[in-house]
Amino acid sequence: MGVFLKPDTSVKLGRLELKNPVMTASGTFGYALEFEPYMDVERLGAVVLKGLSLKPRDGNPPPRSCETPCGMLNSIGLQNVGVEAFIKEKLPRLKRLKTRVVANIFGETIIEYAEVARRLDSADGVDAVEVNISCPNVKKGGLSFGSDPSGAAKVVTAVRKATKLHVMTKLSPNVTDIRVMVRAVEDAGTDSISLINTIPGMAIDVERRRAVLSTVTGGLSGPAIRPIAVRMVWEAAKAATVPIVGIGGIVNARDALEFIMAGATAVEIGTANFLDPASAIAVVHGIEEYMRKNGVRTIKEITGAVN
Amino acid sequence: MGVFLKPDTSVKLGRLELKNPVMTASGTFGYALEFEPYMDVERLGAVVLKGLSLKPRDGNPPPRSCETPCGMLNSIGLQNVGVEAFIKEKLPRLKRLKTRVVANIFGETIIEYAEVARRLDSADGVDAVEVNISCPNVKKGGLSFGSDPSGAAKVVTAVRKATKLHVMTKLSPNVTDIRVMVRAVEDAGTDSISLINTIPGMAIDVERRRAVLSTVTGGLSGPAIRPIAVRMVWEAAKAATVPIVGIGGIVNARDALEFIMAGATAVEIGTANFLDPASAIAVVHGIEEYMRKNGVRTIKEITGAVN
Amino acid sequence: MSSATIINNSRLGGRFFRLSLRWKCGGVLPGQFVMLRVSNSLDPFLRRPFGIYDFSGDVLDILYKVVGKGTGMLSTLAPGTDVDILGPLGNGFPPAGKGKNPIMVAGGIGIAPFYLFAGEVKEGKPSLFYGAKGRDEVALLKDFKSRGLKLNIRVSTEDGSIGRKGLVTDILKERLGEDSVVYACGPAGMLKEVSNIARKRGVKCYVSLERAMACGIGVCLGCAVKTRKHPPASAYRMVCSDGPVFNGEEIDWGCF
Amino acid sequence: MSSATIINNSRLGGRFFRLSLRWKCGGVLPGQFVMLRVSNSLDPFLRRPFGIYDFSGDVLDILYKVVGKGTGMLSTLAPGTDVDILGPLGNGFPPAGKGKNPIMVAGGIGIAPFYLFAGEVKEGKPSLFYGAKGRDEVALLKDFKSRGLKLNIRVSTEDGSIGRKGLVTDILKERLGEDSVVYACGPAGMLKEVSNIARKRGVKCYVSLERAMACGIGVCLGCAVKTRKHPPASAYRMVCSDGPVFNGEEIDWGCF
Ligand SMILES: Cc1cc2nc3c(=O)[nH]c(=O)nc-3n(C[C@H](O)[C@H](O)[C@H](O)COP(=O)(O)OP(=O)(O)OC[C@H]3O[C@@H](n4cnc5c(N)ncnc54)[C@H](O)[C@@H]3O)c2cc1C
Ligand SMILES: Cc1cc2nc3c(=O)[nH]c(=O)nc-3n(C[C@H](O)[C@H](O)[C@H](O)COP(=O)(O)OP(=O)(O)OC[C@H]3O[C@@H](n4cnc5c(N)ncnc54)[C@H](O)[C@@H]3O)c2cc1C
Ligand SMILES: Cc1cc2nc3c(=O)[nH]c(=O)nc-3n(C[C@H](O)[C@H](O)[C@H](O)COP(=O)(O)O)c2cc1C
Ligand SMILES: Cc1cc2nc3c(=O)[nH]c(=O)nc-3n(C[C@H](O)[C@H](O)[C@H](O)COP(=O)(O)O)c2cc1C
Ligand code: FES
Ligand code: FES
Repeated sequence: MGVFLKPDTSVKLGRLELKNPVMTASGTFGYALEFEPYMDVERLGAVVLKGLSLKPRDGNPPPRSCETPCGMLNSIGLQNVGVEAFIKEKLPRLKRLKTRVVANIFGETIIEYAEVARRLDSADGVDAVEVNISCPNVKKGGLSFGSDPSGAAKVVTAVRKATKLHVMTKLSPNVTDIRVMVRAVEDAGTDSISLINTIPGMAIDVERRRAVLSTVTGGLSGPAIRPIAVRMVWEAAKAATVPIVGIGGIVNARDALEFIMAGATAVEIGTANFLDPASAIAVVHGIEEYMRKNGVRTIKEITGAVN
Repeated sequence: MGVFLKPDTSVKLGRLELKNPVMTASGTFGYALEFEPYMDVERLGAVVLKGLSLKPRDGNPPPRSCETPCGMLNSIGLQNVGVEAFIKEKLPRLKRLKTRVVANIFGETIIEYAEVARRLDSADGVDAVEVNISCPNVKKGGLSFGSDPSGAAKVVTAVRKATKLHVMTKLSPNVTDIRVMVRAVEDAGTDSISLINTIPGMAIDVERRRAVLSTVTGGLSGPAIRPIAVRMVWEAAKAATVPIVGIGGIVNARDALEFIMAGATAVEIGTANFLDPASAIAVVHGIEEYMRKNGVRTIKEITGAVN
Repeated sequence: MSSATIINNSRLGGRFFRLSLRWKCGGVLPGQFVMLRVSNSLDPFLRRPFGIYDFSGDVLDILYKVVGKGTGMLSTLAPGTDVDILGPLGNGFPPAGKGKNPIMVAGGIGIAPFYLFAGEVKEGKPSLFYGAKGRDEVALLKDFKSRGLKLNIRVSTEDGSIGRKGLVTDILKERLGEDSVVYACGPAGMLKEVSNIARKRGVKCYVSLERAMACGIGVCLGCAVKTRKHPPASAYRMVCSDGPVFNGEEIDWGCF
Repeated sequence: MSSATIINNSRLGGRFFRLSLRWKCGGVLPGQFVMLRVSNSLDPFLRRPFGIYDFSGDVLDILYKVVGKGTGMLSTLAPGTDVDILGPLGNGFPPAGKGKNPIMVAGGIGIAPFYLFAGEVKEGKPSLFYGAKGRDEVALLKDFKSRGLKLNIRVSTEDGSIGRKGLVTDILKERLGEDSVVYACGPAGMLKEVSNIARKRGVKCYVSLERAMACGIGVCLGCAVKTRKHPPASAYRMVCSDGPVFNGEEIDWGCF
């Protein structure tokens, strides 16, 4: 049984090997460097960076976030420095990190998506792009592609052509049948699929009689949405031939294992990074502990255990 | 300002007048009589009873429910005594209640929906039927109608023909665009629309490496889903011409007011009845208190305040 | 639904605690339970069910084991704190009847409902067979011993640290008479085994079941167990309102 | 991120409390803050930010007002309890500079960050203008008075129960000199007003802002405030990492 053997936590997303299945979720981990005071970032399977667009974006007016039961709403609106500034200012330091670096990309048009991917392709230091077609907080792009199979396919096709990097497509939960979206982006050539992005939601300040967020609606994240996310990952994993990355409300190793048993090859830790900046590394340790305790030698043994 | 005047909490769902906007949600309030030890049930705006089908139904095998962060999953599967036993055993006592009685109905086929409605129409004592086309926990019927506009329209048309009672159609959140469903059931002649039913979700017991529920997936309810529900009610209210009844995660008056300000004419209290069997009545009192404190004389003054 | 004030909340050893609440109610039956909200927070979300250990007019006692978040939080509450309580709920143990000797079979924390029941046995020669993991659990017997009941107590422990080494069902098999009525509370596996032993000897057996609960009052239909009773009635019964005590023969143990 | 143990947590009057934590850190700047998790529960969900009231090597003090669930739960925690703490965070108050007289303007619980700051003023004649609703809030001044600082304290209350009746901005208007540097902490409306007064007199004004926060470390971009600084840089700044202290002139008050 080799109970004292170090379990093998490595996983493969297509040809992309990760030392363990624990990634961070875009928009909740900055550019990763901000977390160096709190953990050894290199112990993570991969870091996924804040969404990048072709031009810098200001984001939405405040208030941009609020607490909800076991979760939060945000309507950041993809504030970011733009891909060029990223390549110049952040990438040189990220390159030296001994972990996988995934750039999350976004465009208002299909051409923009492809252009961001192309620039990251020629810059050195990024291992994969995560194509965000599921952001509920922007007027153009984002969810308008993510809830329509043919729109989604067009974006993925364009990005696929623009880069030789691993292409991961991030799906929105805001669809009637996730399997339709899975098939659409698979056919368009994605290498893997991550889900879920935040769920459109809204909170009202009843004293002021107005929406809490400046944008009225925002994206719901956190443990509140985990049962929905696990269900969608389970549905997606059964429908997909490419690897699935599970996201949504993971706070600890137990939660991460739910996604893995539902069929996810890897997971991303999002909002939990706000509760405790060392959350992601705690998940890495917790998964190792679970494997040791239960005599699980490789992650594969438990991947998709529930089907 | 009449601060000491009793505020007028009455609301109208089409021609159906309720003494206040607080209803209970189907499946969480039994047949109402079970709650008499805990509150004066007649002080509620309306009671919505456990879903009824033509024939008695056994429901799903256990385990049927489990706790999730700020919510719960259930897969009861519409266990019920059937419409005939209901009319014989429950209705005589319900008739005497001085509040509105809403029967929640369900069928595996369109004909069954219509037949249940017809029988309730001829029995005396029911004020409205709530047509459940959104139950995620049954193999046939339910969500298979609720996530397809034409299926939904067919059910509503059939029920509409079968009864002169107020017809309320209960929508599922599991759709890409709720406004499409709103229009479909409006065109089919529904008198009002209630939403949301539970959201399909899933939990895994990582020690046993299997789904917690016997049915694998179930329906998520409770405060966790409230931001999603408020958003959908807001979207539906803007798209609809008939009154909207808001449901999802309401625990107290503040939560109920969120739905009213999002555009709901009335609300239903569901899972909160489990946390405290007197929850619904506390919401009635809380709304009155809010109105008094803020000089709101009629519910209409705040309905849809956020648009 | 109503509020009770903590008088005492102390560790008995290991992960076992005893909670005393000042709480008035009309009366309780042995085997009934209550549902507590351990905090005003929405996490943990649902109430937690606990058997009634003792009740005396206006003080209710509960014996509990810390197994997760809810019981963990409960164990940190100080005397003076108010907790929300719903109950008494459920049916309770039926009396053994004339000429019958009640045998209580308890596993671990399953001992809780028998303290009140043992005190109310008026006829026959009552026994308590207690199966424990080890010393910590056996400590829960102290109250039973110091109470001066005419109770034949037998203990087994899995580690053999006290009493007989093995399972409590071994004791039951040896000592089960035809004039017995069995009452059992503990893990589902034990209850099934106890129920089988009793059935084979033609002896009545009542089991107190556990299920995750939401409402506690029979309306959510979440705490179903499957019974061997068939249509026209549903095969499912609710642990909270039809139970928690069932005739062991009725239960379809496949659902655990 | 690290754990601190409660030494003391007591009510100062009304809804105001003082919390003392045993906690080691390299050092703090006046005006910085910490984020606390008030329980292990997921409800309340996020950490809560609190200004640093006092710090002395290994004891951190916080002054807080109970306004909702999180602060309510915090007020029930007993000495000995461990709480999770993240910090020190944010930038803190810049010094007034040579020949300048610092004026601290505080509203209600906004007094908290000035205790540490007042103690570190090395030059000039520092003043503290305090606007309170009534007696409960004025009690928060006690520490300032008993400390033997050369601090010119002026008080206004809305109900006139103590000090001058009216708003603290009335005091500021009268006493603001051209050699002053203003530091303000309190409700947004007050900060805006203070900032306007200072701007009209051509006096520098630093404001400590509040926003609902998620991460506290500048990564979620949720605690944005709008500034008058325009492209190429985003007009938005983060209260947690660019602030909480900002030059009042930079702020676009329309976003509050
Ligand atoms: C009718 C009834 C009477 C009970 N009487 C007692 C009693 O007298 N003393 C006592 O200590 N416990 C009793 N229990 C069990 C008690 O309710 C659970 O231990 C408690 O709800 C666990 O809550 P938690 O938040 O600490 O654990 P959780 O964090 O919810 O779960 C921790 C572990 O406990 C298991 N668990 C959760 N809920 C239950 C449950 N209802 N039954 C069994 N296992 C569960 C979970 O599967 C998990 O493995 C009773 C249960 C029922 C249904
Ligand atoms: C940098 C910073 C420093 C702070 N320093 C202190 C301090 O030293 N002492 C102190 O008592 N408070 C301080 N606060 C405010 C404190 O964080 C809030 O009062 C607290 O988070 C409220 O939590 P709650 O759960 O009790 O209230 P909730 O239940 O979350 O809300 C209750 C009410 O408080 C309001 N509220 C919630 N969060 C905030 C917030 N972050 N700022 C302002 N209002 C809010 C809500 O809108 C609501 O009206 C500070 C806030 C910030 C951003
Ligand atoms: C504050 C915030 C910002 C986010 N920004 C992005 C983003 O830029 N790109 C993206 O694809 N997803 C973004 N997300 C979504 C997360 O990556 C993740 O999909 C979602 O939050 C669900 O996971 P969680 O429940 O673990 O947070 C953001 C989420 C939050 C809370
Ligand atoms: C245990 C349970 C049983 C339910 N049964 C029904 C039902 O029979 N018919 C129906 O239309 N909805 C049913 N629902 C859905 C609720 O009526 C409600 O739409 C949903 O729970 C969301 O509201 P809440 O978050 O306030 O619970 C059920 C919900 C629960 C939790
Ligand atoms: S717990 Fe709801 S029916 Fe038993
Ligand atoms: S709270 Fe996250 S950026 Fe400030």
